[in-house]
Amino acid sequence: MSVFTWAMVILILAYGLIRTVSYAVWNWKNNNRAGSVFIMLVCIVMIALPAYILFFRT
Amino acid sequence: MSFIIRQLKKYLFFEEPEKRERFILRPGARPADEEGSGSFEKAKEKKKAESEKAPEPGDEVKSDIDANLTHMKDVYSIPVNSDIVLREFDITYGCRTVRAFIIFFDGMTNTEVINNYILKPLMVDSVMPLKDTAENLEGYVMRQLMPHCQVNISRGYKKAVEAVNFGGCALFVDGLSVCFTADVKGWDHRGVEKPNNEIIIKGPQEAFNEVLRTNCAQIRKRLKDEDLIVEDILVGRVSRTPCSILYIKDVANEALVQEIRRRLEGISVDYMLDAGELEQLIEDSTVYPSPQVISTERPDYTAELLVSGRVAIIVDGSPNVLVVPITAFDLMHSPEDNYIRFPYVNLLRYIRYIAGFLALLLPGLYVAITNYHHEMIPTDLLLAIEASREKVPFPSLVEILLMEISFELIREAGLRVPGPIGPTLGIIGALILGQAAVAANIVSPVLIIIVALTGIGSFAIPNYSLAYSVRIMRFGFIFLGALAGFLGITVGLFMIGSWSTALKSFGVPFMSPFGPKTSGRYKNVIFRAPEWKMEERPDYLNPKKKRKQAEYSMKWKHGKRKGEQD
Amino acid sequence: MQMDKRIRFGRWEAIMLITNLICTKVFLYFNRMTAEDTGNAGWMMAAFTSAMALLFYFLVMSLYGKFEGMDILDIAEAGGGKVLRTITGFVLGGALFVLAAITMRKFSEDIKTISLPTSPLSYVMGFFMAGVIIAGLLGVESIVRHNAIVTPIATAGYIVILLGIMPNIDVTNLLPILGTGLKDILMKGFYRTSVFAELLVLFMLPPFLENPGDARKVGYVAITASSFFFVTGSLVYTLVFPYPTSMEPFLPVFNMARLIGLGRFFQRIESLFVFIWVMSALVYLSTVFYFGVYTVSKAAGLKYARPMMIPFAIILFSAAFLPVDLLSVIKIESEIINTWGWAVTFAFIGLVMIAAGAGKRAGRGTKGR
Amino acid sequence: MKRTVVYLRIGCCLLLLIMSLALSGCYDQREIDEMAYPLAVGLDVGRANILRMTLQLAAPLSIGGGGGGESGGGGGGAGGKPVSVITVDTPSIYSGLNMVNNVISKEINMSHAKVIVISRKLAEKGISKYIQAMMRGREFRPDMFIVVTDDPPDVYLREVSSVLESNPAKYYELLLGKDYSSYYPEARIADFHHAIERLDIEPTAVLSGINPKESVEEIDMMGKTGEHYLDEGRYEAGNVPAVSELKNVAMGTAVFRGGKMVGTLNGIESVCFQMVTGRYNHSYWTIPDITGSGNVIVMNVVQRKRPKTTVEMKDGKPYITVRLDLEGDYTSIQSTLEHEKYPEAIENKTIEVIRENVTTFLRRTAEEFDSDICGLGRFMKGKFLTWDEWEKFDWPSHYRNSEFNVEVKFKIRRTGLIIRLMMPELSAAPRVASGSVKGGWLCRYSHGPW
Repeated sequence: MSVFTWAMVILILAYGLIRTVSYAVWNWKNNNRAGSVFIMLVCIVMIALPAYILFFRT
Repeated sequence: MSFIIRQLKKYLFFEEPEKRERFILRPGARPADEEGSGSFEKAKEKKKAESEKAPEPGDEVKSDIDANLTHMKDVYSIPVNSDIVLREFDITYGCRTVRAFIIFFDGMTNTEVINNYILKPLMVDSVMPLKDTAENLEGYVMRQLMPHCQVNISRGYKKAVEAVNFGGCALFVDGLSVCFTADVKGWDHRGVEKPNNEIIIKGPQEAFNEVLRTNCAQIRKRLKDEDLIVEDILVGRVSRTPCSILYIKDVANEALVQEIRRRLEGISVDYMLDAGELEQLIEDSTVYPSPQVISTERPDYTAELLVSGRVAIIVDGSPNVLVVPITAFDLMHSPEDNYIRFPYVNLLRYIRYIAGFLALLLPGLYVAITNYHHEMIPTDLLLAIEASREKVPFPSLVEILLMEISFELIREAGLRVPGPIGPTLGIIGALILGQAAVAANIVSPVLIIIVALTGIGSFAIPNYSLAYSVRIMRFGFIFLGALAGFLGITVGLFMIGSWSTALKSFGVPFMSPFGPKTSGRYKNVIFRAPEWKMEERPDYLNPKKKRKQAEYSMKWKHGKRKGEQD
Repeated sequence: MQMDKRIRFGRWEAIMLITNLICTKVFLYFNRMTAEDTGNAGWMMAAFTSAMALLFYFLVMSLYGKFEGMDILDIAEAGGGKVLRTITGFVLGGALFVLAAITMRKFSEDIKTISLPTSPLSYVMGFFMAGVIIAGLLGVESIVRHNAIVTPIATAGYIVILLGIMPNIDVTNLLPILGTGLKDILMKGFYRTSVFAELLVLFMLPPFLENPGDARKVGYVAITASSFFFVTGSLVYTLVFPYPTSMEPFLPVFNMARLIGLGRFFQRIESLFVFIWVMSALVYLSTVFYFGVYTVSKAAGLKYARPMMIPFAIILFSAAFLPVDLLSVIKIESEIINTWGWAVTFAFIGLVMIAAGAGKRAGRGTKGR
Repeated sequence: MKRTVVYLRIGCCLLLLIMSLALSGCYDQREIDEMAYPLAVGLDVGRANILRMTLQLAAPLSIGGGGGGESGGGGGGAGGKPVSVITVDTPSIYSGLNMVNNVISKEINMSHAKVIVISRKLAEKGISKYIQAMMRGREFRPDMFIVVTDDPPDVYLREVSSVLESNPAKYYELLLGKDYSSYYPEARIADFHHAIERLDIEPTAVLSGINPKESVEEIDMMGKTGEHYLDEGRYEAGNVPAVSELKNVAMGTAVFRGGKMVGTLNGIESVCFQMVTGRYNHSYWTIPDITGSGNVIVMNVVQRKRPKTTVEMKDGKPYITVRLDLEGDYTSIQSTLEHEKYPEAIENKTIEVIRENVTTFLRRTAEEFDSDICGLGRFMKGKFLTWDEWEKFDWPSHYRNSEFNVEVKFKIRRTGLIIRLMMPELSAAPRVASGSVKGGWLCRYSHGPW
């Protein structure tokens, strides 16, 4: 993959991550603890899955 | 810098979307906030209250004429302002003489009228003995001394200034804390002419002009109906441009009228000069390429749309009238569709849709097919294209962009060149440039055909703004076609389709009546049913009256003849 | 949930939505699958499967009566409280997600095979993803209306293929009449009820319907319409491709379209059908994806589903890459999704409804109110 | 306001996506003029390698009419040859394409190949693996024609130089896809592929070849057997008595069993073959005169309905009944005898001729080729309920024992432009004495009584 593609991947992932985490924070503030935790889990999967595909799969 | 950070924050971090009431036109809906009484009654009361409202403190007309004089001089920067006329004179009232002055703009008013019907009675006739020596000067001036049909009394300066600004004349009389405004508009304007841009062959040949009331009258003389309401709203904080909302009281959905009223009242700009500006200020999505408002210069078409339950907005000073709400398919209709017979209309509509398709997709499809789907081209044509492209140095994407851009160039330049040179330039541009480009092996001949077809297609689209949007989207499809062939074009279509289906024009889904489905899809959308079959108004407009024809509109075909009965 | 509360759509839109969801697989693999299962009696299997689906749907719907106008999550909550609601939501959302990921992978592989052979898969999938994200962000209204527009067009295109292929049919291809045997038709036909797995979107629809009572009717009409596509699809396919070779084509309908040749000019038009396929695929993907995210977010008690679109889209994109090659995708598709899909769509939802009914009778219903 | 922000966000995403896609490159994007389009593929047994592949590439400048360049030189382009032929020895088709790309500058795209020409030698060795490879490839069209030649395909493809069409592709499509001659079948690669795998039908291909005759003398040397006419359908491609600029002739059918060629049918047998399969359109049949003079009656025979075929198993032998339903028009009656008056006699004669031909043809497929090219097994399938039973029955092993019964229905419908004498009582024409063989019909035309 070219540098540009890498940059795109990282950019998209970072954007998704920041936005989603901020949504989780918003939920936490609005007394939806369970929902917030769920969103954090989604965030972890969101980072882990591409990472697995890109780096760890043979 | 802080702005950038704020914007960045908006994009990066989630914030709760603000609660906005989205307007959705529902069947038989009354505005949500006014249960019980209709919005029309409400508007009536509001207007009444407004006209009787006392002026704001500080704005009242003083009873001292000198104070008024200084105020008006102040407002109009007299004597710097040169076209304002302030004429002082005396009124003889009974046995006393009262000072007075009138103020008006030269050039905007009809001086004949001022001389004969305002100044003359006040200065000359007032001397005559009175039949009725009422003490009430105000009533005397109003009722006897101003033989002019449109005189209003206002108690505040603001209204007087507004009137003077809009071609009126204000009369201040000493001792009266009111001023009289007379409508003596008399500026030069264009008469009612033939439509310039929406040309049809059969049907009325009158167009709107720039005068608000003439335009209203043009519609009113077609719809002889006392239920046709013309509601005035001033838009623009400074310009106070008069706009009229036109609708038929017992047809148009009240919620719709209310929404338009709300949007017009909710505009906060200084100057609003033309319908084109207003269109951009009230439409639902500004980014979406195609227009969500019909802007027409034909009174007959406006009347037709009003009858179907839509609402028109006339802006003073603009020869175009906005009609809302519309759907995507209305943009492909031409005013002429109502005047020619049903088989021809269907042929024309069919051709128009083909034209739209060509204008939108043809270059994109050409790029897609020649770059990705070679197997689709018949072998003979394929070899011909290959032969013609053999000496062309550019990839077909560059080739087509080159031609498209030069086509747009010719179009735009042809518009700018004065009068008779325009068409000549077009022909020169098209023929010479195309011919020479082919001869010089810059483009292939097949491509000239493609671009020409596309151009013709875009001119066959009846709505001028839609043609623009198609031209913009065409470039997108060219790129998508070059990116991934049919896949790219389909994804592009899907995105535009998603956007269109999400869009609403004044509460009416833009893609109705197909998505969402409503009735009457085969009556006047893509095809047109015969005139006698147009029994119902469009369902998606949710009008108050569904039917606009009797079930048997051609009564003569059914009942018996008179002679037979007798 | 957010402003969706005000969003309503009619019966026609719902029918088109469900029909497109179920029938997209006709374009993909359904015909080949029936040929693999029952030889040249695929059309019988399709008919049997549709009948079974109708029966199952009838059974599930007979439990639904008490909960008219509620979606399955609310039903679960009424019966089994928050826990059941969350479990149901995650099971359904997960199922929809698997469907979306596999179909996405499959469609991208198809497009790669038929028109973009040297492009990397991610490039092709990027286009699908772009459409899905935009439709997801624009919301359910746009998706549903788009369905109502695209499905009739896709149907018309499909019928054009069927008519265009008419000169190539050979009636004797239907013989021997029972294909690989009655047992196959019945047994495999039962498992293949899973092709109606997308019906579970229907159980999320009732709150959106203008008339909540329509949900039942929507299901029946959609199943019947789909069975028409399934039966005609596999019938015509069998008539054109004789049995042993009918198992070969990777894309049955595409291969059929390739054979269309009416005169010297009207041939080689299969690329045109890429339009129809990609269009209905995009609509399918965006619908399944949207409802997957919607279900999961609703189950997790989130107020807005829209901010979850981008993270879930990224997950979907990566999940579609999880199968290593095309063969494993096909394997997952035929051995898991199309064999056990019925368990989620009919059995699981039936169980939830039974539980909810029992819970309601036990008195929870009044408390919930 | 907020709405616009949403749209802007979408717009940004879109822009980024499109930019990323654009920058990552358009992988499959190929300009038309970067491609070379073979119109025909020839396959032969290789000498240096397994397969000898010949590609007949279209030369667009001479077919498509040279580049619209008055200024560019070259111009017109009518002079050049429309095709260019390349032959390589290669292990397989696709590796062959790779090798060809070493020779020519443009990338090969097979999507416009119209015909695949296979040498008889290769066909006899078996071609199912090549057919299968082509069916798997995306670029090869399933409606390519399949042709077998006696001559090596490289020679054959070099000889193809159509005179009537500038474009060889059109020539192939019109020649091989036509429906006005029945002396060779329409053989498409998709059907061929299906037939290889099916139990109830065997594949066939068009038989074609180079007709090397340069002058009429060479026809003279073919010799003739006395005064009697020879049926025009008895020839096979390559030995047709014709001289023309076009050297390649299509006539006859190549018969396969499985993927291997087992024999050939000549023109008249091909006609019978198509009659039995129901794909027969029309052709002229030459029927000997009923009086036995050397004259002939030429009949334009048309298939009225698809044939009805039944298969019965008796004592382990398939009894196959084929009912042909034909009709025809008189095209010429050479004899001065007023044969029009006896349509029944002529009909019976025609039936006899057709029946004999068809029966001989069917016997030949069963006994000589042991190959059910007519797909008669399809009518046996219905007797079984499931596929397993049908497979166990093993139709191909039974076919060679088949007994054939051909029933022909034939009716003369029309008489061409001359209708006189159809009804004896209405005609007052003087009888012309029989026996004047020479110019008999001529005098009817020129010195007729009307």
